Amino acid sequence: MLLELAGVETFYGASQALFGVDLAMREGEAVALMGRNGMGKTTTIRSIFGLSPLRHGTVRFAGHDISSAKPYRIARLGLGLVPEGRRCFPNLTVAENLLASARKGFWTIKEVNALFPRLAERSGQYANSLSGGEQQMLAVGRALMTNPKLIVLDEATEGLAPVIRQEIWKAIATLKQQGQSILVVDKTLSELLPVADRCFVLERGCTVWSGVPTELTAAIQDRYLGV
Amino acid sequence: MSSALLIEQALNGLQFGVMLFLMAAGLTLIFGVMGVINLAHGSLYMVGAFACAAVAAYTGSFWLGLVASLIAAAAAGAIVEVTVIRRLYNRDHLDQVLATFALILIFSEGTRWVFGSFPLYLDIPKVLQGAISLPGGAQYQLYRLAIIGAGLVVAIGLYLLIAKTRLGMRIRAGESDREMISALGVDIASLNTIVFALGAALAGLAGALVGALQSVQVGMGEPVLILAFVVIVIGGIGSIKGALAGAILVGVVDTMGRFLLPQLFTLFMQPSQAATAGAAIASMLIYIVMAFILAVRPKGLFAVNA
Amino acid sequence: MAEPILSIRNLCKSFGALKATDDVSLDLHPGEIHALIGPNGAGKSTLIHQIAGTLKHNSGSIHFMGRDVSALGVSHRAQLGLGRTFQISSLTPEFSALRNVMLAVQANQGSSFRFWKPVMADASLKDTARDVLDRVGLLERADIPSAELSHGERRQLEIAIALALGPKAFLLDEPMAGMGPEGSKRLTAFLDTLRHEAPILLIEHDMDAVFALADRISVLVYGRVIATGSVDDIRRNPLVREAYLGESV
Amino acid sequence: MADRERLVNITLALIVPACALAAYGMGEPFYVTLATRIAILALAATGLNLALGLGGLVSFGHAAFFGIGGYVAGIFATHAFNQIPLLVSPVTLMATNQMPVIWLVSAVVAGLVACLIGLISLRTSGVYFIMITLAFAQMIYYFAISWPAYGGEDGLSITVRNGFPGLNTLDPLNFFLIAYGLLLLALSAFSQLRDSRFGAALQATRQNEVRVASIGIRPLRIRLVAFIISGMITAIAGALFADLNRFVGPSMLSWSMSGELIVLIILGGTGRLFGPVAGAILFVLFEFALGGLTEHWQLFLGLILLAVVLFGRGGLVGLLAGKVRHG
Amino acid sequence: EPVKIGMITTLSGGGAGLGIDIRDGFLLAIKESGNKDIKVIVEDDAQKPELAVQIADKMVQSEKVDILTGIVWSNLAMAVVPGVVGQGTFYLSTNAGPSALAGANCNPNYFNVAYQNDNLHEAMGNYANTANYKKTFILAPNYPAGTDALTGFKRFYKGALAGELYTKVGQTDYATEIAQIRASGADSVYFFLPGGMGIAFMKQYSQSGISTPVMGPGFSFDQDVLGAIGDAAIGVKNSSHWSKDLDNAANKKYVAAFKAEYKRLPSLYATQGYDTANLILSAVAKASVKDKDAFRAALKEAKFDSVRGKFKFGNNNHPIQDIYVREVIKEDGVLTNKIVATSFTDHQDAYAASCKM
Ligand SMILES: Nc1ncnc2c1ncn2[C@@H]1O[C@H](COP(=O)(O)OP(=O)(O)OP(=O)(O)O)[C@@H](O)[C@H]1O
Ligand SMILES: Nc1ncnc2c1ncn2[C@@H]1O[C@H](COP(=O)(O)OP(=O)(O)OP(=O)(O)O)[C@@H](O)[C@H]1O
Ligand SMILES: [Mg+2]
Ligand SMILES: [Mg+2]
Repeated sequence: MLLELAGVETFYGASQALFGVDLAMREGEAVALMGRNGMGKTTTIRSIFGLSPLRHGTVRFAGHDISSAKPYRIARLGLGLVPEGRRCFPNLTVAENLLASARKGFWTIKEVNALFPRLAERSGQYANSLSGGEQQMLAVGRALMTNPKLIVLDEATEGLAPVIRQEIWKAIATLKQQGQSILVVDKTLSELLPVADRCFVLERGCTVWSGVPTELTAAIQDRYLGV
Repeated sequence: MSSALLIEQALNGLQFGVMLFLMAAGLTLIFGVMGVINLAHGSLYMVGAFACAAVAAYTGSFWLGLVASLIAAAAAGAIVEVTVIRRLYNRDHLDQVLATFALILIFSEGTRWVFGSFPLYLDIPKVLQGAISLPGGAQYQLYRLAIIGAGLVVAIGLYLLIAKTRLGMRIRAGESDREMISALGVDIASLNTIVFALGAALAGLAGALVGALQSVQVGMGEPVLILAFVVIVIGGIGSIKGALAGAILVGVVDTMGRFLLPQLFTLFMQPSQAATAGAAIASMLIYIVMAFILAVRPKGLFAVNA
Repeated sequence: MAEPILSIRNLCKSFGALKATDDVSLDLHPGEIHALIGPNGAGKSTLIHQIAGTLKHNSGSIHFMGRDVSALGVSHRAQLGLGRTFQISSLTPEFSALRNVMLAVQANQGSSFRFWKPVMADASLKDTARDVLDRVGLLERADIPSAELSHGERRQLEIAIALALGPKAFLLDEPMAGMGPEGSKRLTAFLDTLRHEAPILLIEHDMDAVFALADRISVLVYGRVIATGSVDDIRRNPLVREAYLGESV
Repeated sequence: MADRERLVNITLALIVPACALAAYGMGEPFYVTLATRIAILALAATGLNLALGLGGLVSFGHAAFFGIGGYVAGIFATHAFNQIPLLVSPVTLMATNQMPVIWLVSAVVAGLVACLIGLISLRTSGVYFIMITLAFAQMIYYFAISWPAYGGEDGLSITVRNGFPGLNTLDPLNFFLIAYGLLLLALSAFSQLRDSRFGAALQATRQNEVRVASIGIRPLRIRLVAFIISGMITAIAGALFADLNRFVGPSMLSWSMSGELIVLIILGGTGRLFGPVAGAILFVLFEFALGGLTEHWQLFLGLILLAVVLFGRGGLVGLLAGKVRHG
Repeated sequence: EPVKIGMITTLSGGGAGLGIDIRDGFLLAIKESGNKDIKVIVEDDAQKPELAVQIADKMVQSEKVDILTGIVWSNLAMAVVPGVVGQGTFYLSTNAGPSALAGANCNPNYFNVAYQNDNLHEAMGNYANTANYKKTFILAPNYPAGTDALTGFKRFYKGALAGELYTKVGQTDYATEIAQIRASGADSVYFFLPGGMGIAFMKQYSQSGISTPVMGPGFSFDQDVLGAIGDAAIGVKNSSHWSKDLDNAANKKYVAAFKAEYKRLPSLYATQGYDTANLILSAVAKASVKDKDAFRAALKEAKFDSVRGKFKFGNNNHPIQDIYVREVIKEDGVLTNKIVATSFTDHQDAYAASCKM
C-alpha cells in the first residue's frame, strides 16, 4: 500500500471533525474522496499532511508511519498538496511560487508552463494579483514542482473555466497514465468518476462506503452525496 | 555658509543614512521579511557591541572583536528564536511584542550583570583611523567611509539573498503562509532559526561597527530600535531597496535639519532662541517626515506587494 | 423594457499593460439573471470589483438605479443597494455565522453608531439574521465561528450576508464554487426565486447552473465582451465554444 | 466559560478596593497610593484596549494622550496655584483646579488631537499604523522636551493636587475612590460598547475591513470614533496620573510609556474587559515587589513577563477564564 | 531609635553607573563611621520620574524615612523633591541641582550637597577667559539642563561665540555638529553632553582631524566615562568641585578607602555620595532627626570633613565652594584627572539671591 489510513480521528481544538476515517490506496492508483460539505474531506487531507495532527489512528505512507511526523518530513517523503482555497504565496511572483518548494524530477518550470500556458504569461506577476482560476493553476503547478509520488488535490478544479477544467482532468488522466498516484477531492462527479480507480465516501467524519466507481449506485450517491 | 560645508553635510547625511541602514539591516530581515516584530533587535545590537569591546580589549584586536560580535549576536539570536520566538509564530503579533519587550529587560540587565554599569572602551582599528582629504578640500573620516562600504555590501548581499535565492523565496513564502510552505516540504522551523540568527548577526555587526564611534553601554540599543523601525517603515516593510532608501532619506533629512533649521530660524528670531527652536523642530523632523510619507503612501516608499 | 437597475458603459481598467476591462458595456434589468462567463483571468471579478467600488475604473461610467456611482466609495455603493459576494470567501472569522449575518442586517438597518444597546438582545437583528441563515440552509450552523466552517459552508454564508443586505441588485462571484452537487442544486433553485427580489449579475463557471438560470449571458474574453445573448445563442456561438466551453456542452 | 470570566472579573473588581480599604484601615497610606496607581494605569489601558483590543488598532502612541491629560492637569494646577490666567487675549481665561473641569478639558484636547492623528494614521494599517502613531507621539514628546514654558525635560510639579467637589483629594483614600470610580465607569462603558452595534462593527472591522466596507459600513469612521474615544479615556487617566504623582513630565509622553500600556493589556488579556485591570495589578506589583529586592530586578521582571507570554495564552484573564467565545 | 535614610537612585539601565557610584560612596562613609543606628534603604528608580515618585511615596509614607537622598537626574529631582520636602521630610541632593530648586522654590528642608547645575559650566566660562579663548563654539542637548549649562558658561565667558548648538537628547552621531565646528573657525569648543552622548562626541571629535581644543564640565571627563573615551580625552580641560588629587587628609583617606573597597577609582558622583553621608553623620551626632529644627540647623552648619576641603551652604542651602579646572592625564596606565587651576573660590550660584530664606 502506498497510503493507508486506519481509524483516523482528528480534532479542531475540542471539537472532533473525524471520527474514524479508513482509506487505502496502491501506487499508481487514482482515488477519489467524496462527501458532502463539511463531512471531513479536507480534514482528512490535513491529517495526512500532519497539518491537523490526528489524535487516534494511524497514517502510513510508502512504508513509513507518518501519524505524528512533521509536515515538511511528510511532504519530503513524496506527498504533494494542492490545498483547498489555493493558498498561493501572495507576496511571491508566479515563478517564485513554483520555484520556492521545487524538488528534482520530471516536473520543471518548463513542463508546468507547457501544461498551463497562462502561467508562463504571468510569470513575473505577484500571485495575489492573479485571477482565481490562475491561482488555481498555480497551486497545481506548485504541487507538481515538488515531483511527488502522490499528488493530493483538494477541489483543484474549483472556479476553473470548463475548457481549463477539461485540461486539468486531461492532465490528471495523463499523470495517471504515467503511473502517478493521485488522491483527489472534487465536487463534479461526472468528471471525477471516469479517472478514479476507487472511491471513498465520508459522512460526518467516518468512511461510510468504499469501492470502485461502477459500484457507486444512484442510491448511494443520493444518500451520501446528495446527487 | 560655504558650499564646501554644504557638501560635507550632504555627505554626512548620506553616511548617517548608510549607518542607519546598517543598524536596520538585521531588522529588515527579521521584521520586514520574516514578519516577526522583534523589539529586542536593539539588544542584539548591544550584545554585538559588548562582545566586540570585550574581545578587543582582551586580545587587542578590533577584528577579532568583530568576529566575536557576529558569533555572539548570532548565538543569542538563535537561542532566542528556539526558546521564545518559535512558539509565537502562530500567535498574535502582540504576543511577540510582549515577549521581545521582556527580552529587552533580560538582555539589558543581563549585560549589566556581566559587564558592570560603566561604558566600555571600543576604538576604531588602527588602519582605519584618521581622516582623508576629499577633492574640494573637505576632510572625511576614513572609518566613516568604511561604514558606508560595509552598509552597501550588506545591502547588496541582503537584496540578493532575499530577492534572488531559493532561500529568500522560502523565507518570504513562510512569512505569508507557514503551514503551506511546510506542507510543500520546506523545514520552515530550521530555516527561521537560521534567518533569525543571521538577522541577529547583522545587528551584532552593526553594534560593533557603530559602537566604535559611540558609547558602548547598556541601553545603547533602544534609540537604535526606534530609528531602525522608522527607516524600514518609511522604505516599505520587506523591501531591502526601500530600507536603504528610507535610511538615506532619514539620514539626509536629519542631518540637514539639524544643520539648516537653526540657521533658518535666525532669520526671524534671536540667535539663542533660534538655536533651541531650530533644534526642537530638528529633533521632530524625522517623525514629521515619516508621518508625511505614510500619510501619502500608507505602505511606505517601496511598498512590497502583499 | 424597463429602466436597467445597473448600467455600465464603456468601462475600462488596466493593470500596467494589461487591459483587464476593455470597453465593457452591459445592463442589468429588474427581475433578470444576467450571467457573466468567460475564461479564467478574463476580467470578470475585476468587473465586479469596479462595480462594487473596491477597484477604481480608468474610464467609462457605472450607473446604479439611475445614479452615477463612479465617485462613490465601497460602503456608499453598498448602502445604495449593491450586494456582492466574494469569489474567495471574505468573512469576519471570529464571529459566528449568525453574527456575520447580523452585522449585515445592522448595516442594512442603517446606523452602526449606537453605543449602548447590546446587539445580542436586539431581536430585530437576531430574528432577521436567523431567517436569512435558514433560507440558505445554514441555520443549524448559526453559532459556529465562521473560521471553523467548512469551505462549502463559508460559501453559503457569503450568500447569506448578501441576502441580509436586502440589496437592489446582487453581484455574485461564483456562488456555486465549493458547493457539492446537492448544494449546487439547491442554490440553483434558490437563485431562481431570488431574481424576483432583485436582479442578479452572476459570474459562474458551473454551466449547468448558468444554463438553467440565465435570462441573458455575456461572455467576457481578455476584458472584452465578445458576445451577449440568450442561453441558446451563446451555446451555439462557435467563438464561445472555442474560448470557453470546450467540447463539454 | 463566560460565567468563569464573569467570576474572574468580579474578583478583580473587588480585590483592588478591598486592598485599598484594608491598607487605609491599617494606616498604610502608601498602599492606597499603590492601588490608586493600579486603578489609573488600568483606566489608561482600558482606553487603549478599546482601540487595540476591540478595533485591532495597535497604537504605539497612546502615551501622547496620556501625557496630554497629564499636562492639562499640570498646567491647570500651576496656573490656578499661581493665579496666572491661562489666556489673556482675546478673553481672559482663568484656570481652575477642579478635577471634573480638568478631565473635560483633557478629554476634549485629546479627542481633537486623536481626531487629527487618526485621520492621517487610519489610512495605514498593521505595522505602519503602529509606527505612524509612534511618530506622532514622538513629535509631541520632543516638543514637550524642548518647550521651556512648562519645564521641558524637567517637567512640571503640581504643588497642590487638584480638587474634587465635596472630597478631599489630598486624602489617599478619597483620591483612590475617585480614580476607581472612574475606572468602573470606563469599564462599564467598555463592556456596553463592546456588545453594542458600534462594538460589533468595530470588531468586524478589525477582522476584515473589506467585508465591512462591502456591507455598507465605513471602516474609517468606525475606527476614527473608536480611536477618539480611546484617546479621551486615556487622557483622563493621564490627568489623574499627574495628580497622583503631583508631577508631569515628558516621560509620560515617551514611547516606553506607550509600550508599557500595550504590555499591560497583553499581560492582562487583549480585548478582555478586565484585561487592563489584571495587567495593571500584575505590572505594578511586580515592579513594586521586585524593585526592593535586587538591583537586577528588571531581569526578573523580564523573565516573569516572558513566562506569562509563553505559558499563559490570552494573558492573565485568559489563563484564569479560558478562551473567548465570540457569540 | 535609628535614623532611616531612603536612597532613590539610578541602578539599572544606561545611567546606572552614576547611581551606583553615588550609592557606593554613600555606603562607604556610613560603613566607615561604624554608626549602627543608621539604616539605609536603597531603591532603583530606573531613571523614570514616575517610578521615583512612587518609591519616594513608599519611603516617606510606609517606611517612614527621615531623610531622602540619592537622585542623579534633575528631572527626577524636580518630580520628587517638592513633594517630599512639602511633607516635611529632608531631602539631600547627591547630584542634581536644577535652578528651580535653588531660586524662588528653595526650601529649608532641601539641601544640595553637590552643586547647582550651572556651576561647573560657569567655571569653565570663567576659565575660557583665563585661557584667552576669543571664539568658543558651545553645544549642549536641547533640554533644561542643557540650556542652563550654556547659560552658565555664557554668564562668565567674555569672548565671542563661534556658534551655539542644541543637539537632540540622546543623540549618538555628531558628524554634522563637528563639521560646523570645523567650518566655524572656532579657537575652542565647550560642550555639555552627559553620559553616552559625551563619549560619542569625544570619540568622533578626536577622529575628525580637528585640533581645536575642547573643554567640558567634569561630568564628561570623570572616572566613570574616561575609560570608555580612551586616550582621546588626554589633555582636555574640565571643571569640577572635586578632584582625586585634592590635597587634604580627608580626600586622601577617602580615595584610598574607596579603591580598597571597590577596586576602582572614585568619581565625582561617588564623592558627592560620600560627602552627603558624612554631612548626615555630622548632623546626627549633634541633633536628633526627630527634632526637625535642630537637625536642620545641624545640617546647615555643615561641620564635617568634606573631601572637597572646605564646604559650606549658602542662604539657599546650596554649596559655596571652590571650583577647579582639571586636565585629563594618564597615570599608571589609567586615565584620570589632575588639577591645573582654580577657577573660582567660594563660588555661589546665581539663583541664591531670589531665594527668600
Ligand atoms: N479550523 C477549523 N476549526 C474548527 N472546526 C473546523 C475547522 N475546519 C473545519 N472544521 C469543521 O470540521 C468539519 C469537517 O470540515 P472539512 O473542511 O474537513 O469538510 P469538507 O468535507 O472538506 O467540506 P467542504 O466540501 O465544504 O470543503 C466541519 O464540520 C467543519 O465545520
Ligand atoms: N492588481 C492586479 N495587478 C495586475 N494584474 C491584475 C490585478 N488584478 C487582476 N489582475 C489580472 O487581471 C486579469 C483579470 O482578473 P480577474 O480576477 O478579473 O479574472 P476572472 O475573470 O475573475 O477570472 P477567474 O474566473 O479565474 O476568477 C487577470 O489576468 C489577473 O491576473
Ligand atoms: Mg473541503
Ligand atoms: Mg474571478
